[in-house]
Amino acid sequence: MGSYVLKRFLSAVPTVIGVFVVVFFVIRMIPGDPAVSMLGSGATEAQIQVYRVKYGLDAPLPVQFGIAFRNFLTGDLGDSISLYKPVREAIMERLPGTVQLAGLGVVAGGILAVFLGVAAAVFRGKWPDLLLTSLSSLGMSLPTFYIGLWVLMIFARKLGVIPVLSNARGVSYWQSMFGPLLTMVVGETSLLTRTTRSSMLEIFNEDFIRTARAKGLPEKWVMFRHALGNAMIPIITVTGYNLATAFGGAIVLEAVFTRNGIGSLLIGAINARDYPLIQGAAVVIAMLMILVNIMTDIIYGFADPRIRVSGE
Amino acid sequence: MQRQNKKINKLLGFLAVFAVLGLALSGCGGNSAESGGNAPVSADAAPGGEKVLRVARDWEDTSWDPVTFTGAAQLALTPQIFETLCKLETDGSSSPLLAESWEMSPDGLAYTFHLRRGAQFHQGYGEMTSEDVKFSFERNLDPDTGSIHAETLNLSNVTSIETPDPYTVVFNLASPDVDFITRCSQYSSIIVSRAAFDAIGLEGFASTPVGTGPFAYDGGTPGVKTEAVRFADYWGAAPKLDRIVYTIITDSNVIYSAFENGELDVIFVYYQDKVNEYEAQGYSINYIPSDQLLYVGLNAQLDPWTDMKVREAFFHAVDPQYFLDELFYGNETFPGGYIPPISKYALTDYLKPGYDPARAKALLAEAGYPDGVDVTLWCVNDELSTAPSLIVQSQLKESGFNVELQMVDFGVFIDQVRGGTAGMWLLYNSTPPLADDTINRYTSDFYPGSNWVGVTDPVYDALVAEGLDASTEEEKTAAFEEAQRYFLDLKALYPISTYGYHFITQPNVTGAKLWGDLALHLNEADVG
Amino acid sequence: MRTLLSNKFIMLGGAMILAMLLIALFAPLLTVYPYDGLDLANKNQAPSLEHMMGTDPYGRDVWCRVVYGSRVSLMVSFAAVGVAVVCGSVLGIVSGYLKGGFDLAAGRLIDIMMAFPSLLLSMIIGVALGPSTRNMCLSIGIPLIPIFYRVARGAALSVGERTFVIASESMGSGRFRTMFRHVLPNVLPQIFVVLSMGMGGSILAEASLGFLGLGIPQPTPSWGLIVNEGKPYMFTAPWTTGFSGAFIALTIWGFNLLGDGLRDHLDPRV
Amino acid sequence: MADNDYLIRLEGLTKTFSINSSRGFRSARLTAVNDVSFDIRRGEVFGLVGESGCGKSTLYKAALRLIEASSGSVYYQGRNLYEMSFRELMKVRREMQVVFQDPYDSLNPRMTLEELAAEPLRIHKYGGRARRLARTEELFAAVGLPVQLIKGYPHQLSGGQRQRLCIARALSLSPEFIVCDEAVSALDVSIQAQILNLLLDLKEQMGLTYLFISHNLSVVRFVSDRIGVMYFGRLVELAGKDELFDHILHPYTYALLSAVPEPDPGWIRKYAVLQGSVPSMLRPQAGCVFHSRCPHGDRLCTQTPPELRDFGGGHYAACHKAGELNLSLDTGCLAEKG
Repeated sequence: MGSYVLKRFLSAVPTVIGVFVVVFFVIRMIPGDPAVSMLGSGATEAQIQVYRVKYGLDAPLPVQFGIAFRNFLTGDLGDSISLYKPVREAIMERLPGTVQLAGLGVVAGGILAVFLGVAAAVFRGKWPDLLLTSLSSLGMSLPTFYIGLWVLMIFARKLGVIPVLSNARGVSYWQSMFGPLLTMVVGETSLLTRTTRSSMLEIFNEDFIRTARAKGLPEKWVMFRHALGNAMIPIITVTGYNLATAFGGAIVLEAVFTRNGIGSLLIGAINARDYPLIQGAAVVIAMLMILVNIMTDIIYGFADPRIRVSGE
Repeated sequence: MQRQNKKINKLLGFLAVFAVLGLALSGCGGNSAESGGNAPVSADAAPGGEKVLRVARDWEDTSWDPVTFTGAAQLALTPQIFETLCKLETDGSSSPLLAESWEMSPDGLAYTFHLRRGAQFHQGYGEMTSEDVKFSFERNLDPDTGSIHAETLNLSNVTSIETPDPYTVVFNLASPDVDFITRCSQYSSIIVSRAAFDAIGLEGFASTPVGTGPFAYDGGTPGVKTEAVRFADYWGAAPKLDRIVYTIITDSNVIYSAFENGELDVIFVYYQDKVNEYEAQGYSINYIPSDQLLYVGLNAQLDPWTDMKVREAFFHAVDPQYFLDELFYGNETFPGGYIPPISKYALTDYLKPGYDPARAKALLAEAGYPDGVDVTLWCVNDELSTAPSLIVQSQLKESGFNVELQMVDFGVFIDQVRGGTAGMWLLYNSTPPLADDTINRYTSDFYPGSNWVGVTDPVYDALVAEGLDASTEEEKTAAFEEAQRYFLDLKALYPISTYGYHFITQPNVTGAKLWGDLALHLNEADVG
Repeated sequence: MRTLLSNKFIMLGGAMILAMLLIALFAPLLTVYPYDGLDLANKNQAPSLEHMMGTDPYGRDVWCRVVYGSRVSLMVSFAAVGVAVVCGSVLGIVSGYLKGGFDLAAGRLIDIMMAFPSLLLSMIIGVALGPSTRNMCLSIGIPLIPIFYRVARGAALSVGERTFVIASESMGSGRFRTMFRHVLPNVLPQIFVVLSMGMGGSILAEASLGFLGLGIPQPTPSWGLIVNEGKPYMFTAPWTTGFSGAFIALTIWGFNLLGDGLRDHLDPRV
Repeated sequence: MADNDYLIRLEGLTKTFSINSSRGFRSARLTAVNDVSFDIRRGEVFGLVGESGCGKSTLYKAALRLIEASSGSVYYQGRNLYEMSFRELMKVRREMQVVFQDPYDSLNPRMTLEELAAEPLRIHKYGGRARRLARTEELFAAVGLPVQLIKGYPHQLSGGQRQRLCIARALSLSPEFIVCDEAVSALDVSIQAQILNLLLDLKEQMGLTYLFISHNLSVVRFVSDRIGVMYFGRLVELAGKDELFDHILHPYTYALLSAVPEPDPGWIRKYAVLQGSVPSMLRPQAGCVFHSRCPHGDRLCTQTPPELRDFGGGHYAACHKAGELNLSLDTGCLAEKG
């Protein structure tokens, strides 16, 4: 098992390097010069030149790439142009916000979805199933920002339960998390309910369920110990991959709920053409996504010996 | 049956591990997020009735080093922390601030400042002396500070800065500079502490401001939130507020709902209808005559604008009155010149709106475009520029200009205009209180970097040079006005309207004052 | 039982999509006011008899904007998914069939694409290429490629083992001819199922990019843009964002339902 | 046997696969075909038998160069396939066709029967549409398929009819050499006989040469002129059909042939059940591959691998003790019923 994990991490190294190289060149295709973006439309030619020299932007592209790549390999992500501080520090400040939002959202959504999924599977074909299935596919269709805006409107403006500014003073941690969490849970639950339902249905046709019932076990026991136990594997896998895509959703959520996670950091960096910060943030997000995928594969491997042996 | 249970326990165990992992991630995130700025302090007014003013803005300079400040209008917290030698009044005159008094030598080549005694720097960096003033000006010349103010301060004209005693500074100039005092009251001439620089260096200056102002920096995350607390040993009248909290919110929509929810005290509003709405609801409205102008520029080097007739036709195709009535509800005026009225030397009544679509069509026909001409209008894709560009598009259509809109990201827009490839563009142009730079930028040697209109006219260059070298204010004013008249006759830039915005405060907020540098100073502000 | 349920989804989803297509097609007939232009005098008016869905911040009728917006949004989404399907399937089939070096290289490229959240990749590509309707197809399409790549590769791997493919090779058919004549036709049904999911994702991406202000530029009306225009007045004039958001959600819902129905129908296991 | 009247000659053909196990990074090597050499004469039916998994299929794929052999060469009408360029190989492939085992899986479900039959013609650009159609109808007749089915789809045919279509497809370019890989194993017995007779008739009419691969000994006995026996990737015995059944030289062949059920109820057959374990492919043993299961094995067998020696009359065997053992089927294991 150990070597399987090692192999997965080693195979992730070229991907991360690939991400760095791709981001480095693609963002330099973006028209607009970081110096000008920072100095505004009134900047004179001389001012811009001073700025470019200071951040090594005037060096030919391959030279810039050589320097950036060597630093990257030694773990130094360089200094942010717009935030005047090391990129690593800027990212580490904002990372917990996004990770905790994505983590909590997916886990809470997952737990809720397991129950809804089981209910939909049990009442297959009857009205609860139709209702839950349609609602969940509606939940998947609503754009994240749309749900977010309405949550903000209802809970912050009309009910005043939570503050509009989640990072204002005197706002408790849970108050600031309520809005984005609720929005995320709506999305995540819809995704997972359908997975739970289909994997439960699949399990129902298995023989060992019929034998369990034949032995006269109480229905509840059959449902939770046998059916759900085996249905957990696909559920865990989808939960893992949802965690990876949840980072994408966080970008939009942070714009709606003024949460200062890595998503809003990245949007600001793109507008300011802050090359080092964009590279740093993109690479960190990529590493997070890969880490989550590997963790999910490992848990998937543990949970289902068949997969581990064949070492797909 | 036994084996079955073991398997399921293992699986449920994994789910538990996964859940705990998720929570742990968020848990550990939880406490660091707490320290990261949204500290769960209890009720808003801290214990002991501390007076807190909560200001919000949609953008800020993210470095505190004065050498990087680019414009007066955007300053919000900086004016409370930093100070300059002189204070620029709204009528354009300068009054004493860090300098108690000053005098100019008869030949105008030497200015002597007598500094205030006992002005302390924040964070215990001691009293401000002439050494600090000399350092603050000369550091702009040092290349690795990356300062962009050498030009605006006209430092090339300063031959030397002497400090005969700790409280006297003498500036020797190569040639007389009529506006030297005004330059010393601008954000580009902020006085910083030499001792602080020796201690924390450039990086330190970027992350922690050390000034002499009424409020001192008290931590925060750039681009997110910053706080300033009352400076106990401020030299001047002690401020009434205990603390200012200054938050960056990019989504204007969120700023409004937070303000209406009572979570913010002072906000800046750019939309006139929103201002009217707040006025109706009894909030106090304060107009800031901004140093910005809404204008449409034409690149005289690109077709079809090379032809004077076409440019003239354009001038007859735009109706500024529609903008003033429908977009700005009468709060703005037609500038009549390309320098904002509040700037010194601005020529404000030369250009007259001549909206006459028929005349425009006739001119186009004469210029060889009987059935209209296709042109492209470049503008920035922010909420501010959308409405005006649509108006320009629809108005020009009636005069035979079929306008294709190119609404692009700010970086792309700047690339186009600086590269000299944009034929026509719409922008809010900002001009510092001293109009020298703006007038100077349209001279030939600034083409195409800053001189986007492509005017390379020796007559205009000569007039501008004459103004810059003038030794008396009257000469400078005369030369600059002549230059502006000449430039406007070239019809390469159509100023549509002045552009100001408002800062709106909760009814219980008083004493927020606006100085000549168009920045909001909270020395006397109070939360009633 | 299963087919009835899945047919119901197919019918429901299909009906919604058909409605959207018809609206887009007969836009000129359904609209009274011009979708562009400017009428600041009556901006942000509540829905009334005159303006069924009220007016937007520039005084234009929201219903007309949304109807014309459906044209651009659907076209961009179809084009984006088109790009993704072609690239993803071709790469997937060649990887799955040829295996070896190509499979490794393509796999690595896809890994890199999947290392970005799709919205982030859309943002970076969108801003790099510059805002135009054509570039939007690429910036929304490229992040969808991995979805089709994985399905196509998986299918090509299994079809590649089938005897009639080996037979075709033994007859002297070149590898690319075999892929085109034998592997592709048998991979299409599985790609078709994922197609509707891709469409949903593409419309969602267009709307989200619009919301962040990085979507299709101002003059061309698209759903994402209308949402962005209505955003500043979200709480005082919610109908602009409300109705455009509803259209977006309905269309995505349609595609999701269609996708569910198809998967249940085609996939005997469930 | 004159040197050059063979149609196809295999010399030292070997094929090893590397399998990277999930355990770690060591990749194990599996030798599916180990140094096999034999000729197939023109117009002959060469039978190849062996347990499933002994490398029969891998051998024919390597022989036709559908997969690249690890070493050894294949001479087809005197020219080595492994020295040909890709283009030349494609041309030669016209003359070598394959009929596969599973009729349901060897026809692309999405192509009409006409397209399926005519595909080789299209690949090698054999004349226009009309000539192709004529040729297809001719083939349908040759294999006994009703011509009206031409527009139909594979799922409309029975197993036997599909196999007939496969044969038609194989014949479309009038090849010289056809490999039948378990061609009848998937069909029920009555249909098997029809297909076998069809194959033999076609051989006579068109002067074809077959490589007939199967694990079913009675079918191979019925069709073949000469039979080769494979075990564990090696050719252990090769002889004429009757010669092989009458004078068995290799113990494995004896065990294999003794397993053929005796049709005559009057006799009871004692089956030579093999003891010992099948060696693992991953760790090949020294010496004879069969020694672990061979009742007559001795020290010599465990050390040196036996060569394929000629015992006269075209009878070859790879066993140190070949000839010395009494392996006749009649005495060894047949006893009259009590």
